[in-house]
Amino acid sequence: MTGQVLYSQLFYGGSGIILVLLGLWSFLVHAPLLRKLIAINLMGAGVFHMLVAIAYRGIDTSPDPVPHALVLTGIVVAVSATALALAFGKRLDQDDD
Amino acid sequence: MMIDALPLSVTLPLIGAFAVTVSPGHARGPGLLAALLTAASALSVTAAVWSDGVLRADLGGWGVPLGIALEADGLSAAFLAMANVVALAISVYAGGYFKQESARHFWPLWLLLWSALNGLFLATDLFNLYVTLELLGLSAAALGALTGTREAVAANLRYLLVGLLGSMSYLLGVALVYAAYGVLDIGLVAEAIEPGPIAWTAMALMIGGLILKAALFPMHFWLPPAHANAPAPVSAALSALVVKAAFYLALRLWLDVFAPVLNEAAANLLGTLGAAAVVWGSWRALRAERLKLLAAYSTVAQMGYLFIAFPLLVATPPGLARDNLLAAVVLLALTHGLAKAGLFLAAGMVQKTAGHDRIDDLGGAAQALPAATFAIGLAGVALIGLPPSGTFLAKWMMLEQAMILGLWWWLVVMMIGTLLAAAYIFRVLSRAFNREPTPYRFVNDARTELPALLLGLIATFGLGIAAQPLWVLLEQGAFG
Amino acid sequence: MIRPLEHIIIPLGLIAVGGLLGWSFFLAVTGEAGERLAAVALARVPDSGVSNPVTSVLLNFRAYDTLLELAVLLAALLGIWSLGAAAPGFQPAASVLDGMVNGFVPLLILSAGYMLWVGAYAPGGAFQAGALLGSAGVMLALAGHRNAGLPSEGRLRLLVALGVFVFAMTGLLLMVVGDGFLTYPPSLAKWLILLIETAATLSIGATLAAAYLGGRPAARPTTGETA
Amino acid sequence: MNFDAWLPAAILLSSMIPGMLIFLLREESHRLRTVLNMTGALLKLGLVIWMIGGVYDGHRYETRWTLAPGLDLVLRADALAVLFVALSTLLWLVTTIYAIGYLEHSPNRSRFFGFFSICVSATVGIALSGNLLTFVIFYEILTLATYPLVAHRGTPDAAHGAKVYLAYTMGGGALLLVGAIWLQALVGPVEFTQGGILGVSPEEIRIELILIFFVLLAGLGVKAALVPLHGWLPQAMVAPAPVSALLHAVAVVKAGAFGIVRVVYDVYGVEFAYANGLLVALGILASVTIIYGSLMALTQDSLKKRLAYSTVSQVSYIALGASIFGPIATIGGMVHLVHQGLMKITLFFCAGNYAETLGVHKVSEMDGVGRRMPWTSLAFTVGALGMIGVPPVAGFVSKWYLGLGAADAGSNWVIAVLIASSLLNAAYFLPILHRAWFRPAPKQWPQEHRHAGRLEIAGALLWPPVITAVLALSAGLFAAAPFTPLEWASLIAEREYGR
Amino acid sequence: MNALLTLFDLLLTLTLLGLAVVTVTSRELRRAVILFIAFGLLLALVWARLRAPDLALAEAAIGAGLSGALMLAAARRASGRKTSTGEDSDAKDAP
Repeated sequence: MTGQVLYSQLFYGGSGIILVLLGLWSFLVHAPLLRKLIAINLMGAGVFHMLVAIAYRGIDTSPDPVPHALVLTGIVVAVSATALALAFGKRLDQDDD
Repeated sequence: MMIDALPLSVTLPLIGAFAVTVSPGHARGPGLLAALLTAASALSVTAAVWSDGVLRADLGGWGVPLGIALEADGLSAAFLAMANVVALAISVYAGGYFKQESARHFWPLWLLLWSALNGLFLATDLFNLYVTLELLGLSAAALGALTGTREAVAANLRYLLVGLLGSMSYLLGVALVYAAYGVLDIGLVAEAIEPGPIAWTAMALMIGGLILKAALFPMHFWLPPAHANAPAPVSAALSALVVKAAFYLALRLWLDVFAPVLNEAAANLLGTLGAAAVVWGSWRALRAERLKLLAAYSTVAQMGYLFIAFPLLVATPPGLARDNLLAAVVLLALTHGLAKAGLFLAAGMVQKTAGHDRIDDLGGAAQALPAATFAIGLAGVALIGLPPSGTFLAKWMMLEQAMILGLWWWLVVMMIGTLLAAAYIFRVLSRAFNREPTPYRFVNDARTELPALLLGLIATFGLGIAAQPLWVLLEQGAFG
Repeated sequence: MIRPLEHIIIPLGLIAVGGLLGWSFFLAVTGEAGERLAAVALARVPDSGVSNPVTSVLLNFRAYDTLLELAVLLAALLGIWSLGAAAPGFQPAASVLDGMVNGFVPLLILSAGYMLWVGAYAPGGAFQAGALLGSAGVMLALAGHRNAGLPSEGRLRLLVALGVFVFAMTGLLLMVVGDGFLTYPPSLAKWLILLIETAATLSIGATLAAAYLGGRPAARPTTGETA
Repeated sequence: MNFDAWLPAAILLSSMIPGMLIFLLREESHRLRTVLNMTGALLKLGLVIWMIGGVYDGHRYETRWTLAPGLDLVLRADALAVLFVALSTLLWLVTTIYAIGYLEHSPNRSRFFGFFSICVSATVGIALSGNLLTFVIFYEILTLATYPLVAHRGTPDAAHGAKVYLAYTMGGGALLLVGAIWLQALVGPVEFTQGGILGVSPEEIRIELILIFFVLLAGLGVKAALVPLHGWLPQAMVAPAPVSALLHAVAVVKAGAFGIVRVVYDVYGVEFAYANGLLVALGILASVTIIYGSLMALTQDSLKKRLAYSTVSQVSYIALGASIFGPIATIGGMVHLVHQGLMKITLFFCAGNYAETLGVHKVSEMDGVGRRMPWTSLAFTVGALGMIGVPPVAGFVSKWYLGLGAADAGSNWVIAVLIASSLLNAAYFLPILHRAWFRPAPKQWPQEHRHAGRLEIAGALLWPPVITAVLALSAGLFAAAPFTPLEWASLIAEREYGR
Repeated sequence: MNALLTLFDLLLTLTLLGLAVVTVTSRELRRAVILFIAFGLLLALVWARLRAPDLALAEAAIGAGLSGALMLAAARRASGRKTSTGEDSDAKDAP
C-alpha cells in the first residue's frame, strides 16, 4: 500500500468520523423527529464514508468490493428506518390534529 | 439432496412472512403453520447440536472469510430453543388474541421479527449481525405500536430511534474491526484481535450499542413505556426475546471476540450498571400502577442481573467453576425469557377480561381466571427467583461463586432485588383473593391461557428441576 | 444561557469519543490489515457469475445479507402500513409538472431496466434500479396520482414481498437440490442472480414508492397502471 | 428400579400430584376432589408406615436428583426425618377430613385444597431434605403454598394477615438463603449428616461459621416464631381454622423448629455448637420466647390468638431441647415436635368447632360450652392439660425429659424456665376450662348453627379433634411402648450422639 | 497529479463537512432537509472519486433522492401544521 493511498484512507476516514460526531451531536441536542433522523442519517453517512475510505486502494487499483457491498446494504437499511420513523411521526401528528 | 436446518430456521419465517403478506385476510392459518415449521426447524437445530456438536453452514459455499456462515454452538442452540418455544407460544396466543384488522398487520411483522431472532442467534458474521439487529429493531418497533394508542406510537418511535442509535454505534465498531483486521467472521476476528486501543474502542462501541438495545440502566428509559403499551403478545416478545437477543450478542462478543482484551474495569462497569438496574427497576416495578408497566420495569431489573454476570465471569479463572457460572447466567436468561413471556401473556388475558390493567382494581378479573393467575404466579416465582424455578438455581450458583470470590456485595444487591421482586409480584397476586365467589373453571380460553401457563410451568418446573440438559448443550463449544 | 448538558458535557464527551475513534482508526488503517478481503473477493469474482465485483459480493458471496436486507425493507413498509392509511390525496399537480412527469416516468422505468441489466458487469444493479423505479413512483405521486402508479392492494402486496420470496425460495431450492443454501451452480449463477435481482428490483421499487405514500394503499385504485 | 431410591420421592408425590390435579377440577366436583384428597392422604400414610419399619431396621432410603452440576436435590429418610414425616402425614389425613367438613359450603375449594396438598408436600419435603439446598427449596415452597391459604378468605383482614405473613417469611427465607449460600461457598455442598459436618472445619473460618449460624437461625427463627421474629403468627390467625391448625401444629412453625434441630445436630454438630457457645445463645433465645409467648397468651381474649401465642411459647421447647447438651434433653425436644403437634391441632380443631357451631371466638364467650358441646370440650380439655404438662397427657413426657436433661447438663436455669412456663400455661388454660365446664351457659350463643344430626356437630368436624386428643393421651400413657414418639426420639438421640 | 488530487480531495471534503455543519445547524427544517439532500449528492460525488460508482449511484438515488423526498414531505407537513396551527415546527416536540 502506498503512502498516497494510506493518506487518502486516513483523510476520508477521518472526515467520516467527523460526520459521525456531527450526527451524534445533532441527535443528542435536537428534539424534533426530522432533525433526529437527519442526524442519524448523517451518522450513517459518516460510517459509510469510513468504509468507503478503507475500501479505496488507489486511483488506478480496483477497490475492495466487500465494504462497498456493506455500504449498499447499509444505505437501504437506513432509508427503511427513515421511512418507518417518518411514518411514526406522521401518525403522531395525525393524532394531534 | 440435503436439508440444512440452520438456514431453514431463518428462511422459513421469511417465506411465512411472504405468505401472510400476500393473503392478509387469512393470515392466521399460514402464520401459525409458519410458526410451527420455524419452531420445529430451530428445535431440530438444538437437538442436532445436543447430539452431534457444533453445526456450521457456509452459505453460498464460499466459506469464510469471503462468505457468510451460520453456526450453532451450545450457547446459540440454548437461546434458539428458548426463543422458539416462547415464540411458538406467543404465536398460538396471538392466534386467539388479535382480531381481523390487527391480525393482518401482526403476522407478517411477527414472522420477520422471528426470522431476525433466529438469524441473530445463528450468525457468525459481524456485519450480518448488524442486519439482523436492524430487522429486529424495525419489526419490533412496528409491532409495539400495533395498539395504535398515542402512548404506544410515541414510545415505540423512541424505541426505534434509540435502537437506530445503538445499531449505528455497533456498526461503527464493525467498521473499525474490519479496518483493523480485515475480516468480519467472529472466529477470524477473535484470532486476529489483540489488546490495544482498537480492540477497546471497538468493544466499547459494539457492546455500548448493544446495552442501549438491552436497556441496561441508565439506558433503560425507553423500555417501560414501549413494552407496557404494546399489545400483550408483542410485549411478551419484546421483553422476553428482543432485549435478550441484544444481551446474547453482548455475551457472545464478550466471550468469543473480545476474550483476549477483557479487563476488570469494563466488567465492573457493566456489573455496577446491572446492580443499579436491579435496584432501580425493581423499585419502579413495585411502584407501578399498571400490571404491564410492572412487568416492563421488572424486565429492566432482570436484565440487570444478567449484566452482574460479567464481573463474576472475569474474576473466575477458566475451568469448571467458570463453566458453571456461564451456564448459570444462560439459565437465568432462559428462565427469564420464558417467565416474562408467560407473565405478559397472562397479563394480557387479565387486561382483556378486566378491560384495564390497573393492579389495584384487578380483584374480580384475577379470581375469575385461575389459569391466567396461576401463570402469573408461576412466572412470578421464576422472576423472584424462588424454588423450584430455574432462576433459583441460577442465582444460587452465581451467588455461591460471588461468595467464593469474596465479592459479597453482589450478593447484597441480588438479595435486595429478590426481595423487591417478591414484593411486586405478590402485590399483584394478592389481588387474586377476593370475597366474591366466582365460578371456578381452571381454563376458560385454552388458546390464550394455556400458552401462558405452559411458559410459566417450563420456567418454574422445567428449568428448575431439570437444568442438567443445559450443561450438556453448553458442552458443545460454549465452555472452555 | 449555558445549559450544562448541552453546552459542556455533550461537547466534551464528543471530543473524547472523537479522539478515541480517530486514534483507533489511525492505528487500524496503518496497522497490519493489509489488503483485507479485497484480494480474496476480487480473485473469486470470475466464479461468481457476474463481473461487477460489488454485485458479486451482494448477490453471491454475501447474498444472505442482501436477503435479510430485503426483509428489513419489507418490515419497514409493513410497519408503515400498520400505522394507518395513506394521507388522503395530494393536491392536483400543475399541468406543467404533469406533462413533465408523463415524459419522465417512462424514461426512469427504462433506465431502471437498463441499470438492472448492466449491474452484472458495470456499476448498477438491483438497488439502483429499484431506486429509480421508486423515484418514478414518487414522481407520479407528486404529480397527483393517488397511488403513485402502484397496483391495487392485492398485487402491491405480492410485489413488495416478491423479492424476499424469490430470494429465499431460490436459496432453499438450491439447498434441497443443489450444494447448499444460496450456493449457485456456476453455470446457472448468472441467471439465478438476474432472476433474484429482477424480483428484488420490483420489490424495492414498489416498496420505496409505497413508503413514500406513507400509509396503507387505498382499497380501490384510481389508476390502473403499474410502476 | 430400586424401590429404596424412590420411596422418599413417592411419599412427596403422593400429596403433590393430587394437589396439582385438584387445581384443575371445577368447583362443583366435590366427590372427585374428596376422592383425590383421601387417596393421596391414605396412600401417603401407607408409604410412611412402610418407611418407618424400614428405617427402624436400618434401611437407607435416599432419592438423589441432580438439579444442576453441584446442586443435588436429596430426599433421605433418617430417623429424625421419619419422625416429622410421620407427624405431618398423620395430621394431614386428619386435617383433610376436618377441612372437608369445615369448608363444606364455602367458595374456591379447588384452590384451597390444591394449595393445602402442596403445603403438606412441602412439609414432607422439608422433613426428608438430605441437604441444606433441598431444605431451602422446600422451605421456600412452603412459604409459597401457605400464602394463598392465609389469604384464602379474601377479606381485608386476610389480605393484611397474608401480607404480614409473607413479609416475615420472605425475609426469613432470604436470610436462610444467604446463610446457606455462604456456608456452601465456605465448605462445599452441605449434606445433613448425623453428628454434623463442621467438626473438622479449619480454625480460620470459625468466626465466619458462627456468623453463618446466626444468619441461619434468624432465617429459621421466623417460621419457628422465635421472639422477636414471631410477629406474623398472631396475624396469620385470620386463616380458616384447618389452616391455622396445620400452620401451628405441622407445617410452618414446625418447619422452622425442625430446621433449627437439623442445623444444630446435622450441620454444625452438637459438639461443635456446644464448644462455640452457639447452644447457649439458642437456649437463651428459646427461653425468652417461651416466657414471652406465655405472657402474651395470658392477655389475649381471642381464643385463636391465645392459642397462637401459646404456639409461640410451646414450639420453642423444641429449640430449647436442642440447646441443651446431652441426649436426654434432645429426646425431650424431639418428642415435643410430635406431642405439641398432636395437642395443638386438637385445640385448633376445637376452636374451629366452637366458632362454627356457636359463633364463639373469645375466651369470655366460652361460659358453659362444655355442656353444650361435650365431646369437643373433652378433646379441648385433653389438649389444654397436655400443654400445661399434666400427666399422663403427652406434654408431660416432653417436659419431664427436658427437665431431666437440663438437670443432667447442670442447667438449672432451664428448669426454672420450665416451671415458670408451666405455671403460665396453667394460668391461661385453666380459666378456659373453668368457664367451659363450671360456668352456666348464656341464654343466647353469639351465632348458633344447630347441627341436624345426632352429634353436637358434623362428624367430619368432631372426629378429628377426638382422634388427635386420644392420640395425645396415648402418646403419654403408653410412652414406653415401641414405636411411640418417645421411643423414636430416643432412637434419634442415640444416633446423633453416636451411643 | 498527486498535488492536484490532494487539492481536489481537500476541496471536496471541506465542502462536504461544511454542508454537514450547515445541515445540522440550520434553523429551518425544510432548509435542513434540502441541505441534507445536497450533502447526499456531494457524498455521492466523493464516493465516485473514491472509485465506488455503485455506491455513488445508490447514495444519489436512495440516500439523497428517496430519503430526501420522504423528509421533504415530512417537512412540508410540518410547515403546513405550523401555518395552520401557529406552532413553530422546530419546537414541535419529538418524543
